[in-house]
Amino acid sequence: MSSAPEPLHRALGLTDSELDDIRRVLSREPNHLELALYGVMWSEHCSYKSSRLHLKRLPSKAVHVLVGPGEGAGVIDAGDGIGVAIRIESHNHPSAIEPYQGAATGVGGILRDVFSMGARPLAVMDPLFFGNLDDARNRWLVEGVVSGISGYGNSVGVPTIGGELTFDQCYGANPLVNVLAVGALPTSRLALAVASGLGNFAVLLGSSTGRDGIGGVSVLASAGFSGEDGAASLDDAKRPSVQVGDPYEEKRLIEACLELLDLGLVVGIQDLGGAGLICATSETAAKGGVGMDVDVTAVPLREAGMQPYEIMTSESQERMLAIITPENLEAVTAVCDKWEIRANVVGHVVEPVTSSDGTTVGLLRVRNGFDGEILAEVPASSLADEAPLYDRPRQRPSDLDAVHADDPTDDEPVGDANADLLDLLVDPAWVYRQYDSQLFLNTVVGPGRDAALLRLAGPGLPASERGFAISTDSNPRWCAIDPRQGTALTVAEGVANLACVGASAKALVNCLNFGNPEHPEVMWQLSESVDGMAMACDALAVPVIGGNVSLYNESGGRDIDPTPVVGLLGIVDSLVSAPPGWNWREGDAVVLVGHREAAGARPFPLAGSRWATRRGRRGGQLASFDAARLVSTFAFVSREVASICAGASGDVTAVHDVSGGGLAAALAEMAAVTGLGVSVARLEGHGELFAEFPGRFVVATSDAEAFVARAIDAGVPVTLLGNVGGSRVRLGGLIDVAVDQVGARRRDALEVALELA
Amino acid sequence: MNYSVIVEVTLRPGIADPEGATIERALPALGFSGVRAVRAGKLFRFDIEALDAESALASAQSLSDRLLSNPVIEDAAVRLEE
Amino acid sequence: MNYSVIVEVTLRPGIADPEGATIERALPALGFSGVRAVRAGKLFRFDIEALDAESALASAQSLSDRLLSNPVIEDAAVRLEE
Amino acid sequence: MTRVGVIVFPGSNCEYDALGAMAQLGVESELIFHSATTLGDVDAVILPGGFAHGDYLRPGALARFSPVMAAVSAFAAEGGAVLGICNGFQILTEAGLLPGALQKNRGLTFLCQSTTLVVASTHSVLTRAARVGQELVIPINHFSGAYTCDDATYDSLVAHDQIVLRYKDNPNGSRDDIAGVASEAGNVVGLMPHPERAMSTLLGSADGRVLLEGFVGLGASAR
Ligand SMILES: Nc1ncnc2c1ncn2[C@@H]1O[C@H](COP(=O)(O)OP(=O)(O)O)[C@@H](O)[C@H]1O
Ligand SMILES: [Mg+2]
Repeated sequence: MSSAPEPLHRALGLTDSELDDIRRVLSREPNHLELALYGVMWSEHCSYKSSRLHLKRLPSKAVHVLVGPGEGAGVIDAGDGIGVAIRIESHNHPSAIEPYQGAATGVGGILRDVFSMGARPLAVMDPLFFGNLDDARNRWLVEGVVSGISGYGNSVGVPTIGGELTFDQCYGANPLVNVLAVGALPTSRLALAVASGLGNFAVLLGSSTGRDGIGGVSVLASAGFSGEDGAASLDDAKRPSVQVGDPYEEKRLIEACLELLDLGLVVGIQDLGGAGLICATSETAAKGGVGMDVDVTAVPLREAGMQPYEIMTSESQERMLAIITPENLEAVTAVCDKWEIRANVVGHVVEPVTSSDGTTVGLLRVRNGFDGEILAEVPASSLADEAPLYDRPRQRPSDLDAVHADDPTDDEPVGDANADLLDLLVDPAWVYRQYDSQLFLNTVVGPGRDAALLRLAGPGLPASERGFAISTDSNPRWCAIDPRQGTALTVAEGVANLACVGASAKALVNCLNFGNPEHPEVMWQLSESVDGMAMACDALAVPVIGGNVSLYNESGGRDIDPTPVVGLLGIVDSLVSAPPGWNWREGDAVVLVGHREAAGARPFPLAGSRWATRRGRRGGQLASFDAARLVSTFAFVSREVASICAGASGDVTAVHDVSGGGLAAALAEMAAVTGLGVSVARLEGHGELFAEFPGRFVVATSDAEAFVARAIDAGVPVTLLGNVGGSRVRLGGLIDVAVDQVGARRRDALEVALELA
Repeated sequence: MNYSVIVEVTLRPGIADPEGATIERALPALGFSGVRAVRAGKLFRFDIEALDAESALASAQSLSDRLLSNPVIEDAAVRLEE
Repeated sequence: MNYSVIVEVTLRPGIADPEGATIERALPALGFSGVRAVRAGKLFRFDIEALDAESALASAQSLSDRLLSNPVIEDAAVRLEE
Repeated sequence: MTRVGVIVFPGSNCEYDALGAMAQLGVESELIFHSATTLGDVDAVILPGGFAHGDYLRPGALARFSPVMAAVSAFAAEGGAVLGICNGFQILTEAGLLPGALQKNRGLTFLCQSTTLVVASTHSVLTRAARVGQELVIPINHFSGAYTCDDATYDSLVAHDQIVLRYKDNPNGSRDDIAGVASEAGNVVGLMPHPERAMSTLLGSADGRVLLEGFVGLGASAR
C-alpha cells in the first residue's frame, strides 16, 4: 500500500490546528527539533489538554495544605514540623507490554515525584486492575507486574504497604497499574521545582541517557492499543520505548538528593519523568520566569549517535534536575561522588528576553555546546503551560437509562448463598507478601486490612507521636453505572477505611483512568466523575492535592469502565498502641454502626455489587451519597479507634468497614483472620448480605451496652447483629459455613486462580 | 529422541542493562582493568523429547519466546549442546 | 587487542535449582511436554583488553571465579565469542 | 558500654532500623560508610539488611569487595562480634566469613511475612541470651534466603554447633530449616530474619530483643 508520507507533525501526534498554534507562538515555522519538543510536551500525558478544564472543579484548598496540585507531589502540614507528601500516577501502557519493567519504572517514577519535594519516601501503594485470570496472558501480566513492583520497591528500600486488586474483563488487553507514594519531610526542607537566579546551573543527576523511552510514556499513554489483542498489536516502532528500571541507581539518587537538600545546596529540583529533559528544563524555567540554555553535548549518553531530539525527549529512568548556584558546584559534586551518581551541568539559567510589547519571555534554547549553535528556541512557558486546552464533546451514553432500569436488586437469589459468599472472598496476601511492608519500623497496620497505618517517623524527621494512614480505593462497577455517584461513594469508602484505623482524612490524590477522550461518552464519564469527587470532597472536607489522568485506556475500540482511583491520606494524632483491627474475641457482641439501609431508592442496592457482577448483572441504581450520615458515622468510628491508638483502654475489639462483597464478606473476612465464627440472627434477605454502599462498619465490642450508649450520644445509628463465637459463620438463616472453609477458600482463591496452587 | 538444548537470553541492543553496568563500574576497584561493555543475561539448559534436531530446536525456540524471555526487551538464542 | 568473552555460570551438580524446577513444573500447563532436567544459569558477555586470546581467557576466567560466580555453589565456563 | 557500628553499603536500607533497635536497647551506635578502611572504636558490628549494590550479580557479591570489608574480616578474626542480618548475612557468606550460600527462595518470590524461629544453639553472640528450644516470632523479608551448602560443610556445621536458628515452618526451602548460622567461634553470626523488626509489640512482636540484647552483651546469660 502506498500513500503520501504522513506530515511530520502528525507523526509526532500533533494535530493540524496544534501546528498552527505553534506557528503563532513562534511567529515562524518550527524546525524539526522544535516540533518534536512540542509533540511530547503537548501530548495528552504531559499537558492534560483534555482533562485540565475539568480538574479545575476539584476543591484543593485547606489551611493544612502546603502544596496543592501542580507540583511533583502535594504536601500537607501534619503537625510537629513534619510535612507529608503524596502523589499517585499510572503506568498502564508500559505495563501492558513489559509487565515487570512497566510496573518497576512506575514505582521509580512516583518516588522521584515525592523526593523531588524534599520528602523521604516512606510508603508505596499499588492499585492494580487486570482482565480475568482464566486467560494465560492475564496471569502472566499479574505475575510480572507484582514481581516488578516487588523487585523495584524492595530494592529501592521503600515499603509497599497496600493497594488494590481488581479483575474485570474490561482490563483484558489494557491492565491498569497505578502507583501511589507517600513521603515525609521536615517542613523546612520543602523544595520546589523552580529555576531562578540568572547564571545558575541546571545539573542533571543520575543515570545516563539512552534511547529507551523515546516518546515512551508520553506517546504510549496518549494512544490506545488499536488491535484486537491489545499490546500485541503495537507496531514495532513503539517497542524500543520500553524502559528498564534501576532501583539501585534510584536508591543512591534518593540519598544524594536528600543530602543536597539538607545541606541547602539546591535552589530548585525536579524529577525527569514523561518527556524527560525537555519537560524538566522547560517547566522549571517557566515557573521561575527565566530562560534556560540547554547544552545537548553535556548530557552523558549511554548510546552513540543520539540525535538532539532523542536526548531532549528520552525518558531514561532515574534522573533528576537540580538548579544550583555556580559556587555550590563543587559541594554538589562531592555529595554526588559519595553516592556514586553522575552530576553534569547541562543548563544555564539565563535572562528572559523582552518582547516588542514589553512583556518578558523566558526562552528555552537547545544548543550544541553552551556557546554553540542554537538548535531550538521556544518560549519555555509555551511548552510547559500553554498547551491547547480542549473542551472535548461530552455525551451521556444513550443506553444509560436502560442500564439503570436493569436492576439486579430484585433478582431472585438463585443458588446457594454459602457458595456465593465463598466465591466472593479473595485474600490478596499472595501479592503483598512479595512486598517489603515493614521497612523503617513504622508499619503498625500493614497490607491486608482496611487502611495501612504507619508511625510518622523516619531518618531526619522531627520526633512525633503521630501516625499517618493511607487507603487506595476505586469501584469501576459503580462508576460504570453512575460515574458521579460512583466516584462520590468511592471517596466515602476511602474515608471509611481511614476511620477503621482511627485516622481522619486530610487529603486526597486521584488517578483518573478512563478510555478514549475522543469518545464523547468517555468525556462525559470523566466530567461526571470529577463532579462526584468534588461533591464528596466538599462534603467530607477533604482537599484534593494532586492527581494524574490516564486516558486512551481502550483496546479494540472498547473503552475500559471508568476507573477513578482515589488515595486518601489521614492522620492519627497519637499512635502509641495498635488499633483493634479485625481481632474480635469469643463472646464479643457484633454491632453494625451506621445506617442499616442505604440512602436512595433501594434499601439494599445490589447494583454494581460483586454479587451482581459475578452473575453478569451490571446495571441498576446505586445508593446515593448522603453527606450528613457519612460525616457523623465516620467521625464517630474514627474517634473510637483513635482513642485506642492513643493508649486508652476500651471495649472495642474489632472494626471493619462494609465494602466489597457487602456485610456477608465483612463478617466472613473477620472470621477468616481470627478463626472465630459469628452468628447473626436476622437479616433482610440476600440484599442485606451482599449490598454494597459505604457508611457501615462492623464493630465487635466486649461491652455492647457502653458502646451503644456512646453511639447514641454521637447520634449514630447502631444495630446489634449478633455474637462472636463457635466455628461457623451463620448469617440470618441464609449462610451457614465452617470458619475453616471460609479461611481456606479465601486464602487460596488467588493462587488457585493464578494456577500456582 | 532426546536432545539437550541451551538457551541464551540477552537484553536486546539499546535496552538498558543496569546489572551489567553496575558490574562494569565495580571492576576497576577489584583490580580488573580493560573490561568493557558488560552485559548480563540468562542461560537455560534442558532436555527435550523430539523427532529430530530441527523440531527440537523449533519447540525450544517457541518455549523460549513464550516463557523464558519477553521478546519486547530480550532475545533468546537456542542451540543444541554438542 | 580486544576480545569478546562469554561466561556461562551454572549451578554445580547436586545444588538444588529452584528456578529450573519451577519452570519445569510450569511447562505442561503451557502445552510443552517432554521437557526435562531444566537448569537455570547466568550468562555474561564483555569485551576485554589483552595481548592475546590465551591471556584474555585467563583473565576472564579469573574474573569469573573471583566475582561472576560463587564457587560454593556455581561453576563458571569461559569462552571467546566467535 | 558497648558501641555498635552499622555498616552502610550503597543500597543498604535497614541501617536506620538497626540504629533504632540499638537506641531502644540504650546502646550507642553509629553508621560506618562502606568506603571506610577502619571501624573506629566500636565493640560490635552489624551488617544491616537491604540491597547492597542493588543485589546485582548475586546478593553480597559486590559488597564483599568494599574497602570496609577488610576491616570487618580483621575484626572478626580477632574475635569481635559481627552480625549480618538478611543482606548482611548474604554478604558474610560471599566474603567467606560464614560458610554456605543463600539461594533464591523455593517459591521464586520475595517473601515478607512473620515466621517462628526455634533457637537451636546458644553458642553464638546472637543467641547467648536465649534458651535452646525457645520460639521467637520474627519476620523475614528476602528473595534469596534459602540456605545451601554441600554435605561436608553441613556436617561440620552440625559438629561444631554452628546452626543457631531454625524455622519452625520452613518458608523458603532452606537446608535443614536453617535460618541462621554462626562461625565456629560463635562471634560471627548471620541470619535471614530481621530481629530489629521485632523490637516492640506496637509493630507486632518484641521477640527480637532477646537476640539483640545478647548480641550487645545485655542479656541475662551473656558472657
Ligand atoms: N495490589 C495490592 N498490593 C498491596 N496490597 C494490596 C493489594 N491489593 C489489596 N491489598 C491490600 O489488601 C487489603 C484489602 O484490600 P481491599 O479489599 O481493596 O480493601 P477495602 O475493601 O477495605 O478497600 C488492603 O489492606 C489492601 O491494601
Ligand atoms: Mg475496608
